[in-house]
Amino acid sequence: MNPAAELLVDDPIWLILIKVVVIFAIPIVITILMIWAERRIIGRMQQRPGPNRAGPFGILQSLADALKLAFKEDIRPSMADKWVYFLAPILAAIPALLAMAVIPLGGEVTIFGERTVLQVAEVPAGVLVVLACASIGVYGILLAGWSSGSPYPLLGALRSAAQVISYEIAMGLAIVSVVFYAGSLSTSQIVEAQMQQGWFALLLAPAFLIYLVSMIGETNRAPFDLPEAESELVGGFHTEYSSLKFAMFFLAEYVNMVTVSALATTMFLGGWAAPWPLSQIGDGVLNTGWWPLLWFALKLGACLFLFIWVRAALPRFRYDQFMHLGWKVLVPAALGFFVVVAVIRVLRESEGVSPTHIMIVLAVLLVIVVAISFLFPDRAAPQDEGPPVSGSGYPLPPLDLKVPDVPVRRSVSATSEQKPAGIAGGTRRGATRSVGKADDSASSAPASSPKEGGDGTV
Amino acid sequence: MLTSVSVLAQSESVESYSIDWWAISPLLVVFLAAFVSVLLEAFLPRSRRWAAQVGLSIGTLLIAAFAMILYINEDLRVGLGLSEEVPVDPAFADATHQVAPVTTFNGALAVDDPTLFLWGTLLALALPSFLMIADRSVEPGGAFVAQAALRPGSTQDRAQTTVPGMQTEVFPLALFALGGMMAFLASNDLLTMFVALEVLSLPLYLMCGLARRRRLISQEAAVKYFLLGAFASAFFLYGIALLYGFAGSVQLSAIAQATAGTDRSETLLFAGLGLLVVGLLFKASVGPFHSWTPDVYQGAPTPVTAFMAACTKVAAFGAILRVFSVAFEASSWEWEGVLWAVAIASMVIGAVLGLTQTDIKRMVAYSSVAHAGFLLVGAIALTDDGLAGTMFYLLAYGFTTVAVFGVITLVRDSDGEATHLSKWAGLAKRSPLVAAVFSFLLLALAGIPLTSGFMGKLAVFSAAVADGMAPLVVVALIASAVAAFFYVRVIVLMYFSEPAADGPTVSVPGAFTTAAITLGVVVTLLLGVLPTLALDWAGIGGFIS
Amino acid sequence: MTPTYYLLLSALLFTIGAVGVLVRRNAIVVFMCVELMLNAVNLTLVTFARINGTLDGQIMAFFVMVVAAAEVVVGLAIIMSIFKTRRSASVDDANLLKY
Amino acid sequence: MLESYLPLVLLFALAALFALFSVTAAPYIGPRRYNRAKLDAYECGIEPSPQPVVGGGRVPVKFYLTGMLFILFDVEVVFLYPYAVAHEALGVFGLFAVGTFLIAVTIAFVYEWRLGGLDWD
Amino acid sequence: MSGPMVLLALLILPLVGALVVAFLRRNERTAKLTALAFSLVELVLAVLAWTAFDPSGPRLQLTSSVDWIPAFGVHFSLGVDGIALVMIALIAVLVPIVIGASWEDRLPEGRTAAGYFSLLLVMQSLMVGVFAATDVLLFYVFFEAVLVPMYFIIGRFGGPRRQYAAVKFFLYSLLGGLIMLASVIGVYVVSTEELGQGTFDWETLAATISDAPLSTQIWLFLGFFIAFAIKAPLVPLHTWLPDAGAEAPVGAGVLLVGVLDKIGTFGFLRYCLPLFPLASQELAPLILVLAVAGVLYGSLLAVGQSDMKRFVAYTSVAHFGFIALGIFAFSTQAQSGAVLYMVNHGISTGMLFLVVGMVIARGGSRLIQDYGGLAKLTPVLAGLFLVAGLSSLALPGTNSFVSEFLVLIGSFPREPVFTVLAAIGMILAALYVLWVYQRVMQGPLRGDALTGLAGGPGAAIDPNSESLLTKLKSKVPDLSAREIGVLAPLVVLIVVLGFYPAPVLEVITPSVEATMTEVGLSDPVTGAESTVGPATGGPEATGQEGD
Repeated sequence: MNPAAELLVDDPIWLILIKVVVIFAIPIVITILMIWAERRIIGRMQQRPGPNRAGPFGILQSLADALKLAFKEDIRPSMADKWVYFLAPILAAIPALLAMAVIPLGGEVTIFGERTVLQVAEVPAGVLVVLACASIGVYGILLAGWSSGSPYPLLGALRSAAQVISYEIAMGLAIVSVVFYAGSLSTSQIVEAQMQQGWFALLLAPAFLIYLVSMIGETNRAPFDLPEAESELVGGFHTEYSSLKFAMFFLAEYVNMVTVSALATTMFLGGWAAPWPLSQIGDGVLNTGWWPLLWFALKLGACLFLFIWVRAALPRFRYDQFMHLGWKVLVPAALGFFVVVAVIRVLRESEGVSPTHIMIVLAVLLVIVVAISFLFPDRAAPQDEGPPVSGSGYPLPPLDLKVPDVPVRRSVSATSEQKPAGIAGGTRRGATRSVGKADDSASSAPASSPKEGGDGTV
Repeated sequence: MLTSVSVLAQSESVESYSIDWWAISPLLVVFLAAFVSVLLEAFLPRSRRWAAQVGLSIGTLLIAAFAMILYINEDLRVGLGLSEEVPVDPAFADATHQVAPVTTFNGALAVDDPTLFLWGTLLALALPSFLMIADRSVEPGGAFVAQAALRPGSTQDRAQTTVPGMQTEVFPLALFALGGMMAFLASNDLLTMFVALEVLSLPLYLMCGLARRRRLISQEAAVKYFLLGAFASAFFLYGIALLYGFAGSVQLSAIAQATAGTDRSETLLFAGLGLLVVGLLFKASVGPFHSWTPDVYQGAPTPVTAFMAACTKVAAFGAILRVFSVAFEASSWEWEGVLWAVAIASMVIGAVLGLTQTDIKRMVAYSSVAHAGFLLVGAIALTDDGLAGTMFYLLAYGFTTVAVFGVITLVRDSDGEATHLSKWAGLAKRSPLVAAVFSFLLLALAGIPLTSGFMGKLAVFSAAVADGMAPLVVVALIASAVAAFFYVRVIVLMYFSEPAADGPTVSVPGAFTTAAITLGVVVTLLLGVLPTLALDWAGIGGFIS
Repeated sequence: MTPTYYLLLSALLFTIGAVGVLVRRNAIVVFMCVELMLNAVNLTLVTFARINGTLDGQIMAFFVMVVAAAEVVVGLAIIMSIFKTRRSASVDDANLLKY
Repeated sequence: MLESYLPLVLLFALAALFALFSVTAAPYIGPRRYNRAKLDAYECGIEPSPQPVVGGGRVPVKFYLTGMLFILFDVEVVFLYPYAVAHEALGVFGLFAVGTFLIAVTIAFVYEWRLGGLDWD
Repeated sequence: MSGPMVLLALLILPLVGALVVAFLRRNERTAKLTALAFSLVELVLAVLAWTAFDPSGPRLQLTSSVDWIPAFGVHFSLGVDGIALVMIALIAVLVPIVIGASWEDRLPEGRTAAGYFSLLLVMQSLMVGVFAATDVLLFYVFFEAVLVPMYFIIGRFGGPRRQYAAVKFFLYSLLGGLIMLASVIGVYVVSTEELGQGTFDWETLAATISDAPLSTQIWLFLGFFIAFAIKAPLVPLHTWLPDAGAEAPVGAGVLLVGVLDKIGTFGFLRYCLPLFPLASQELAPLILVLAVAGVLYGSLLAVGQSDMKRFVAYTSVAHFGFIALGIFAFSTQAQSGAVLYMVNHGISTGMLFLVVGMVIARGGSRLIQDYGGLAKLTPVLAGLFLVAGLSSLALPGTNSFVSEFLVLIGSFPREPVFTVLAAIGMILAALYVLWVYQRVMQGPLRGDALTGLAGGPGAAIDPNSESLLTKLKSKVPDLSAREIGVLAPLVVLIVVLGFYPAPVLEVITPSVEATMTEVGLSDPVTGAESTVGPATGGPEATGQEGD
């Protein structure tokens, strides 16, 4: 039982309640800020002001959007499955909000004369709690798509589910090596370990990189935002959702971003501990009291900024490229890295005992196997003999869609023909995302129902 | 979980594991080969897989057998310079044991004389089965589908009945199943037994669905087998859980000690035992738990059926024998009665329902249910003779049944094997040899003297009578008389009745199937005339606890 | 809260699963019932581990999870293959094999 | 031991209340001007495809495949965590065991890869 | 040639012959000749064995034994006592005759005589094994194995309803055999308990089991008894015999009735009595009831039969009644009579079967009413028919008379009632034999079979018209040289044994007395010599037979 846990168990109930409420509020607030920040930053990056009307710097913009969203028409398609359709958003939101509880926001402090740590719950398997919440969230997505009774949401749901779980593997494997070094699954212990051994981001750089990538994939963010790939799938799994139900998904998505960022902070960036030069000041005075909250906030902010930055910088992946990245690069890399870490570490601990060579052979063997698998072309064995196998038998949308280049002379009319679809696509993107993904134009569009999205013009 | 695992780490002296590599070398060889063959699947071009896989599988069996011989015969091992001289354990220096029985992997696996015998049996039985699986002469391209992914009935599917290729994944699957069987009957604690059970079952589920002809039936068999099998293994598992609650451990020996003591909850013991046994009996397709057997035997590709019928029975009964005689001997008088009933039920069901069958594979399936009953008779006689008899019976029955299915693959008409009995009318005219072989095998199943079947029955029943189960034996004998009727019926069909106009043709088997059938027949005859060798080996020693 | 309740609960779950297997007709549902049974067993194992103060039960739960996973994979594959051919996963429709 | 989960329970309750409230509230605070077009499944304006997706809808096999892969690898990870935590105690033998385990998994992975199980056509 | 070798040779030779013949299926004639040759060599061997056997010697002679299955204490041990010897001799005599008799059988289409004869030879070897085995399990093995060739013979070469008959025969015998297996195992287990190390050796068992408690003995006894009662058809377990006998080809029928069924009665003498003396005395009355019932029932049904082959089958049911009576009357005379009866019945009924077969071969029908006045056409056949018939009704001067007389004399003192009842059977025998003879051979020419051959409708024929006779004479030839040659030895035996049975008796009696001593009973009539002179090999044989 580690010190944090000891402190936490004798928390009085009122303190626990306060903490709970706070930790519940934090992600939501961050979300609201995040949306605004995102739109501003991207706006800047795209040479445009971004929202700047509501409040100073338009800081109230997303609040306004949220309120507006609450008063939109709530629609349940006739083909939808009543209860599941109703349940899905809840199922998506709850775990997202739950995950933050195990993240240590700071060290030991005194609140109203009560010694405690800035952490809501210290459980032995904290990391697993976060991962568990992440995977439970998938149910929300999947059920939402399934229950909508409409092809696009279903396909979108499948995609996002597939992508979440695929990247969860890589994420898990990346975390394993952290756990291996920290020797514990409890978040606070991991922070402690980093205070001794230094940031795992540096110590386990590959794992950190893998985590960052999979973190973005896990939260369905650009460049991995395929489930909501407007041009292919309209709005993805929540196409049919509107009003507060939609808001729930939206919230869940952003809260998840916050959560994974917080996890990244905790596991790789030293958690609430002060960064290196500062940590030396006054033999770690900056690691005491309420200071850690600041460091934590900064690191979290950095991670969130990364999200925005990446989104602005990178184009969206194609689905096959995306899966390829997840399964054929991240997973093997994470696995191999873990093996290397394990072998080296154990070798170091057990001073060159006899079975050493066994392990070396073993590791080499593994590496070889992986290497071989890389050497070979990534295509399936050629189907030379035997009848041709058709694919899954399901009409997948063509993934390498080439827009036929229109003849020069009739180009005007051609574009005019294509325009409505384009507009429909574009504005419909605005419609569901009117709470403000990139384009401001849509933010004013009535974001009520998908059907209206079509005629919600600029 | 964190705490638990670390505590585990400190509590058990993990470093003190000593693994007797020689003892488990056959097992390792098989599993290793299974992995290798998966890699072959991955890296070889389709055209070269078949040859490589066949070579690997057969080679594996031989190597594993050789490894076992090396383990048994220490002098040879030393002679080959593979291991240094080890002092013989005086306790087992006498001639009765070939090698000192050991438990390894921290008591997870027990390699004792029954284990060795049954391992030998499994390897020996796997050889003809693999040969049949590999055969491509009887059915062009082998009995297995070229592309399991294709939807039955689709044009591509209809096209693929003619293409030469086959789904070579069968070989790794078969190897895994074999390894699972070997681990199953060697496992000395229930957890290992459970894992081994799944390792042997899952590949079989898949193999059932890979038939080239009649794919719907085949897939259906796979589904049924899978659902029922999973159901049964759930029971098995719950039984383990309860026994764990009863004894506080899943080591068979620990359970035995617990049963010896009286201070514990009988309810847990018997509930657990019951559920456990249900799972085991299901795998052995005994008595009322046989419901999957006929469907699966009929639907699965015949080579796979042969493999299942022979090897799965060996594994399952090996486990049953071990569990009963190691863990529950102390409480035997409490459950023996129930098993009497089960055995009787099994024999009666098998014999009576067998009479009504019109499909030869179903018929053999029911006969296997009846035989399971006979085996159970020997298994509940917890004596050395019972053990030896049952193991001998397993060996004899295995070879006979493999050969039977081998012959069944030969009799074909336009759409695959002609398994309907009416098609077999007057087969003796078409090909006297096949008919003669088949009737010999049937007589062996019926237990006519000078066949292995008779010797097996004799061994099992004499043990049973000696253990005071005379009434059961009488029932068994009557059951086998009834069962004899449907064997005789087939002989009558083949010999005495006129062939149908559009009867099946008897395709000339290639080297593999021929070898398999010949092996089966020869062993059946040999064990019938000179059973001594096998009997002595089977009788060497009992389980270690 | 004595562990007995956990045992009762798991027994209940197991029974539900067993009954489900026997009465439900959809292969997938049957299959899920089996999974339910396995997980009920997990609960039992962990409870007994707590009662006996040994860890084997928890370790066993791990193994059961693995096995369950493997079973899911194999089972889904098989059920899908038959579902692909005959549009329904009902066990009753699987009636080519009769006595 | 268990009481350290108490805050989690509380938080769960709070979150549940919040979500439940907003989802139930949504229909009542918003306007309700339904028409058939709104209640149809949205398919970019074309008529909804006749076969209902709910229930009998068929999905590409690839997704099943991914799901199965996920299960397998998740289990693998589940095994790695305890080892990672306890590796000091388990020492060389532990490494050896885990190595064997990983090799097995890797072989399966390679097989999957080579047979195109990871390719999205 | 040393004794044991002779037995082994007797066992192996026919198998070799069978193989050779089977491979000769290409050309019939050589196949047949080879088969005949082998059977004759067998006969020679049998004679050798006979000469090698010393009646005053120990009970089991020509013994040889090798370990077979040490795990169960099973030995491959051969040996004969007098009873077994005469049975083997009987086989050796009958087989060549049968082969000769079925030389020109009309087999079902697609079947070759080579197959038929090789199966016959296999059966011969197995039957020798049955009689020569002195290890209970070995005996059982032969006992069961002999079913297989007979099953195939009936099923492949038999009459119209052969399938039914074959299956019925096989299942009856198999069921009996399996019940017996239970007892065999039981015996083994009992011996294990008594001696510590279980054995199947007959002599050891005879010494061991006979002191087992009565209840045990009864159970084990029943196991054996049922099997034997099925084999030697005792009422009510006889129903398979008429079918099998009727459907089997003539030659096989002869072996079936003449030898195969004797295995049952032989089993009574060799196994039931010595192994379970108490039980057999306990149950003797019951068995006697069955025996006498068999005599009367068999005779009555024989009277009523319209099918000649079934008729023969039923007569032998009656005869087996006599044999059983003799065996379970527990007196030396009766049992020697019974054994002798086994031989004689083999000869006379065998001959009857052959003759009937020849009649059928001519008329093409098995029904009695299809014939009539055959004597006019085929006097020789008629004569031989008469000889066979008289012998089987035990006319004084024929072989059967001696045996039947011995049985009745021997069993009267102990079982007067049953004996008298059985004696009624003799009268019935006279009735059925002569009546059949009269119907078939005597009187005017009639019957569809003949008139059918003549071509005209049955009624329209004037019985005494010379034209018909001449027409039929060409169609229905009298016995050919081959047939006469086949029947001659049997006639000789009938007459010789009728007047001078001593050589056989002196071989038999010691064994029988040994059996009696094992049962632990003494003859009610003191002095075996009162009836039959030559039977005085006894006392010293008994003296040596200390068990």
